[in-house]
Amino acid sequence: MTGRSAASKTASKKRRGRRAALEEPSVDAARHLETYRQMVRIRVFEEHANDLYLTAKMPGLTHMYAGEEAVAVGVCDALRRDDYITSTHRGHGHCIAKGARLDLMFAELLGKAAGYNRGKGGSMHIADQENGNLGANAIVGGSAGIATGAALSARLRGTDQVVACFFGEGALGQGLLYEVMNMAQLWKLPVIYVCENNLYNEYTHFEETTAGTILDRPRAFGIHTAEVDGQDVMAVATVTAELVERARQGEGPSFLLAHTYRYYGHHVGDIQRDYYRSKDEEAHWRSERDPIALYGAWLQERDIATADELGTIEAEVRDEAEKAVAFGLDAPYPDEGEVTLHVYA
Amino acid sequence: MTGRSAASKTASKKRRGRRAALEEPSVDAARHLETYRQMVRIRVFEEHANDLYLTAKMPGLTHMYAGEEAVAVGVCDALRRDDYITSTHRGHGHCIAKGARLDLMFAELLGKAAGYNRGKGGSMHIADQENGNLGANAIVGGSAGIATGAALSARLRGTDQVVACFFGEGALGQGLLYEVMNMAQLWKLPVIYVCENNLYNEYTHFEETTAGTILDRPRAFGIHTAEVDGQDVMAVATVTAELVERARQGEGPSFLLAHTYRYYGHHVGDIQRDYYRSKDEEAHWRSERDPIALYGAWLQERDIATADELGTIEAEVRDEAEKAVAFGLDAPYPDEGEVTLHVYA
Amino acid sequence: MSTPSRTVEPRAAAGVRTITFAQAVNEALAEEMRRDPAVFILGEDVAEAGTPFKVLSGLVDEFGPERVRDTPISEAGFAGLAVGAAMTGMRPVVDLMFGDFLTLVMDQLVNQAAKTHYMSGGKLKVPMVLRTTLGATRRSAAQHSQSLHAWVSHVPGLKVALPATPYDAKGLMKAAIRDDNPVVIVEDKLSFQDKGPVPEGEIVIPLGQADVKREGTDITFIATSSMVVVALRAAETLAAQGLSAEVVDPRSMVPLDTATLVESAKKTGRVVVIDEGHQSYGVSAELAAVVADGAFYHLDAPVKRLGAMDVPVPFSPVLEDLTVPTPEQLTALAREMCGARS
Amino acid sequence: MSTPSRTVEPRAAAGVRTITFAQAVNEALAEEMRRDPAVFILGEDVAEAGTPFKVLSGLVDEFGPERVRDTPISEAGFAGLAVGAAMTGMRPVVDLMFGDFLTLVMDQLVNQAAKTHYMSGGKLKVPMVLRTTLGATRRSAAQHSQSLHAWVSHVPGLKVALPATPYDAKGLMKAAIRDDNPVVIVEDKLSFQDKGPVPEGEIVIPLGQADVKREGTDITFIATSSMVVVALRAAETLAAQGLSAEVVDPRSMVPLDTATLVESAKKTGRVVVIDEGHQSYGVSAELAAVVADGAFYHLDAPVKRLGAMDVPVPFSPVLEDLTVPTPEQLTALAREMCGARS
Ligand SMILES: Cc1ncc(C[n+]2csc(CCOP(=O)(O)OP(=O)(O)O)c2C)c(N)n1
Ligand SMILES: Cc1ncc(C[n+]2csc(CCOP(=O)(O)OP(=O)(O)O)c2C)c(N)n1
Ligand SMILES: [Mg+2]
Ligand SMILES: [Mg+2]
Repeated sequence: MTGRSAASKTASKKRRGRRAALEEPSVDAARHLETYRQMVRIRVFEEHANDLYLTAKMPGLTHMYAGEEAVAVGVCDALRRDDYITSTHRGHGHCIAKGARLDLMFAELLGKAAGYNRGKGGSMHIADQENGNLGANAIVGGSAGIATGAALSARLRGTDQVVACFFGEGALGQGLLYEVMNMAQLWKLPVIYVCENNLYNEYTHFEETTAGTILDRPRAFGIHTAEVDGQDVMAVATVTAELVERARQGEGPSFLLAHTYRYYGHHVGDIQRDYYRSKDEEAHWRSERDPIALYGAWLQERDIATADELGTIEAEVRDEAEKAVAFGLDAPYPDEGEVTLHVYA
Repeated sequence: MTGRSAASKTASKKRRGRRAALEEPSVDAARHLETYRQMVRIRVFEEHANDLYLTAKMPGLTHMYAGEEAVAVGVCDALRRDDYITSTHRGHGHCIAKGARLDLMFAELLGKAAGYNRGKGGSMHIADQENGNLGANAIVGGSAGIATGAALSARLRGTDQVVACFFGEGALGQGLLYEVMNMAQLWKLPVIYVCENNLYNEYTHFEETTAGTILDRPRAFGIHTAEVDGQDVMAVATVTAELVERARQGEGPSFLLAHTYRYYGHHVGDIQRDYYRSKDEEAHWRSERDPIALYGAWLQERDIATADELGTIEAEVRDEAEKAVAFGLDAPYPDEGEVTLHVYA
Repeated sequence: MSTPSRTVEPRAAAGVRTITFAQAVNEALAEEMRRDPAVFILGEDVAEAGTPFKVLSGLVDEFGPERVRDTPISEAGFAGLAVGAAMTGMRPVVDLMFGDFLTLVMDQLVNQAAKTHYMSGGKLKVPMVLRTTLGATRRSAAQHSQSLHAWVSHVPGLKVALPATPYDAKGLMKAAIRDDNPVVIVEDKLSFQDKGPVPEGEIVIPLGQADVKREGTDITFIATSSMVVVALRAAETLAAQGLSAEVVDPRSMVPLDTATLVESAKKTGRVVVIDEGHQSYGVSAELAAVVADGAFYHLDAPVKRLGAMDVPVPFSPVLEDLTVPTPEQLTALAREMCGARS
Repeated sequence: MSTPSRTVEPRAAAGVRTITFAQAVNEALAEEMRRDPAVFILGEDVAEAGTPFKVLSGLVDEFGPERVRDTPISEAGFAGLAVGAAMTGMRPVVDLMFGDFLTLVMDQLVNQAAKTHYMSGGKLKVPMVLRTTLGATRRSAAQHSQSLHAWVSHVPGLKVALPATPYDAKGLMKAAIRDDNPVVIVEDKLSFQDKGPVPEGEIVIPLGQADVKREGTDITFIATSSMVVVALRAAETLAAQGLSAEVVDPRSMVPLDTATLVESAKKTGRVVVIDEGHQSYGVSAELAAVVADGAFYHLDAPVKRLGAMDVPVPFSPVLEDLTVPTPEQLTALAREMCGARS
């Protein structure tokens, strides 16, 4: 049903073709390393988030993006800062990829006033307006309307902004998605629906919840589609760049299906999970399909970076993340008076 | 976008093939005349309903099915009495086709206690449980879940009942439809989604509200589809019989797209309508595509009935309808005490 | 039993025209769309058709189909689009044909629009208006007759206005469009052809200001939307019988002008709350509770409520008319509360 | 400020086990599914996963995946399926993971399930149960913490039950499944691990019977769901201070046992209604209005309400805990109402 390997091959071919054509290798190299760093930042962020939960320092629970880094980073690589994204309950990766600071994110996850949402949103509602992140959403599929409306707004305001709407394959169960895809195509709105198929809706394999073929759904509305190996960040970036270009040119919406995998449980507390997915499957993805390892190897193969350079990036990120956690832990909670603030603008 | 004429040709060919194979011409003739009568009953019913409205005898407003008779009658021709249908705001045709009595229907439209729903439902909620009509619905697309649930119920109860879910093409805008089509296909439920494309969502042409190609929508869920000339009652009956057979055999849901037209306005009060559809278009459908005239001619061509016989049927129906109207007008209103009855079972 | 005619007594004055409720709404929208290019309308058949109620007729001619935008029959979808558009610089006005369809947009309205400002710690805002209807006795049966404003009134982050006159319809709509929050405006679908005095020029009625529609001393009627005219009629009847009823229209459920309601209750000592939502768990409960608490030591009788009956709205006219409070019922109740015998 | 522990005082007796709220619900479902083959469950991750709250664990092993049916993430869709299944001979129990998702099923629940029996003139019925949750202080933020039972309580044709103890959870669930109407059962998601006494064997608690959870003479606490334990704790504290509080749990909002509430109010003369829904336009308004009316001539103080604050539920623990009524707040309010000075 997934056609993953075929898609992956096509995407890889395209990617090589396009990247080879880039003109300034030094600029290109810096950008590659930045892309690498962004993926590592997400990975390390999630390690800390998991740790904070397991040591009972973080309130509530949270959904880890580790394993899916190439999707968020690849997509956001193709966006401008003033483009918008909407995100999901599994939203840390999108937030970081779109340009957020780790310290303000940890502060948010810890419910502190310094957080992106002053501690009022938490993991499932983190938003970063300055970088165009309209927010994570705890309603599955809940941001499909918002993303499409932001695209309508871009058109009405006469800008060439584009919107990327992230959602998991579970959101294909929500009728809202079909309602808004129809309008997006009717009105040729600049929105890219990014379906992150990590194989599971919570504790159920998506094949048990998804009839037919995923890409036939957007196609039924006449929406342009693409499929990509979500573990290959360059492939994601390349195909997204094409979709963004179409959208900016007024050619309308598109739907990108990215095949990916989450390393952790559905949420941090989902630890006994063999009843719905095997340890072998997890091990396979981690060892053979890790987006950071794959990209790191690719960068080394082409002499864009050495192992040492990549190690330095990771060390820098670990340092950044540790400071960010410390910042979050030390930051004060909001004043009690904040509870009644911001109900109304 | 519609591909109507192609579909019509294919359906006609199939129909001739199948009908020719029927063994007992006398039984067959009787059935044909019954089918004809049902269409005439709908047409005449609607004439009276319109009249009752225009003479201010009928409360509220109502949506006329005239012009679309072949869809309801063709579909219900292929159903058993214990099969279910769900219907729409434009539901008189479905109700009659599934076996309802005109007198109890008029009583309902007039808000009388003798009506199918004791006057509590009216035109938009008319239901006839004994004949398997689970009810008209004033929420566009609102019965898609009910129909699919009735199909699930049939399977859980171990019967071979089938459900036909009628809706207008406007209901393609409702996300619910996609949610339930997905489940119907996943669970191979015996439900037939009957999309009556009469070209208009209220006062807007469906092409302004419908991106892509209609049949690609069910197909995206892997649902079997068929397309038919909704003015050709035999074509509708024949193709529906195939879909019903599939459903009874456990082969799952299907989607039938029927191309049709409503003769009156969106509702009885929609009289000035040239701003959204031309008088020429209306005239064309009435004169060239009338399902009753087409079927009448077909019956005469093949010597199944004479013009006189058809005239007699119409006269009988007119008589039945007049008595039914009189019954409805004479019938008493419900007692005031009924207002608090049936809130709870 | 017959439906009361719906024309509110005009309070005519110089420079004041008499226009319909529908015209007042139409004017408010047109003026705001002229003033602010961010304002646009979306919904089903809002453009050429001007909605089935014809309230928006003509707007598409002036503002074009991009700003008066016909949508597919996708209430959740276009409500969601409005939220996203509002978050990014626009001021959408969503037209939701029947209040009964609130059922379809609750997630976008409640989980998205209402909470975004708060959840984002004040960073994002959602300046949108959702216009919809309430009211029975139109013979539209159970799925096209509900008055569901209690639901949205219960949701922090939403504001909720219920105009009862053309004047209020215009002034509240203009305030709602300028408000930086999601505002739900619920209009009585039977009032669109009612006429009332509306001055030329700018009218903006701040949300949260009750209006004393008639002064009185013996009893207070707190009436919303379609029930304001019922209360005024009852007050007239009572006046002829020597009883002086005050009619207070809160005009918005959120914010609620508690002070004006309690003040009137303290003055008269007797209160009936009249609202067309189902009585149980309706807004009449909140209004009654607020007044019974705030004016406790001044009340001569328990606060009474008249809401719609707790039954789905029946189609049959003889039944439907029983479900909505009437001036006759209110008059009788008021007389009983004031100790007058009939 | 900390969340009160949620274990209701056990009233132990012979043949009575102490089980969790989750076990009580699970038992009720298992017993009814054994008794009646028409009963089946559908919802997200109800089968192997037994729901994220693990309340349904094990049921799929006994009844199989046809009767404990995992669905796609399509709340409106599967609620709709339940309506159709219920109309045609089945008795579905819909599992709606979070009460916040009521937003997604309102049309199927309100326009379809609730009205079908009435609209059909009594011909069709919809015997279905919708189980969902309420309650904040779980650090789940604004879209997973709401207590929206006021909405469904406002809808004629629906019954609404709010069990507060394992005993009530079992008995109300069994009654709901046997009821021929659509019944919404809202469970406090923080109570699933709370323990309480539940006798072996059949328990069916008729909907519409309030339960006096503690007798008292000075003041009445009318408390729902999660707030019952808050009221009981406050009553204990007050008892130590010489004030006797009665705790009445209506157990179902619809039908409402008005008589028991009013009787208690008449006896004590002072009433506080405590509920975890937002206070404004919440069920606390209806309960307060009913009591203020019914016991008017017996009240020594205005009926007071303690609901959740009228704010979206904030994530930060320090803020979230402020939004829900606590035993301390209730104790202070009760002392003030009884004229005791602290
Ligand atoms: C409307 C809605 N239904 C159910 C849930 C509970 N829930 C949270 S995440 C989730 C699974 C989502 O799966 P998917 O969309 O594939 O995203 P993933 O978690 O795999 O990233 C569910 C069912 C929810 N948050 N919102
Ligand atoms: C959910 C919902 N939205 C809007 C309406 C108002 N409405 C009634 S009929 C109709 C048009 C339906 O078009 P279609 O489905 O094609 O059916 P037709 O009237 O053509 O038979 C609309 C918009 C409604 N009843 N329900
Ligand atoms: Mg997934
Ligand atoms: Mg149509």
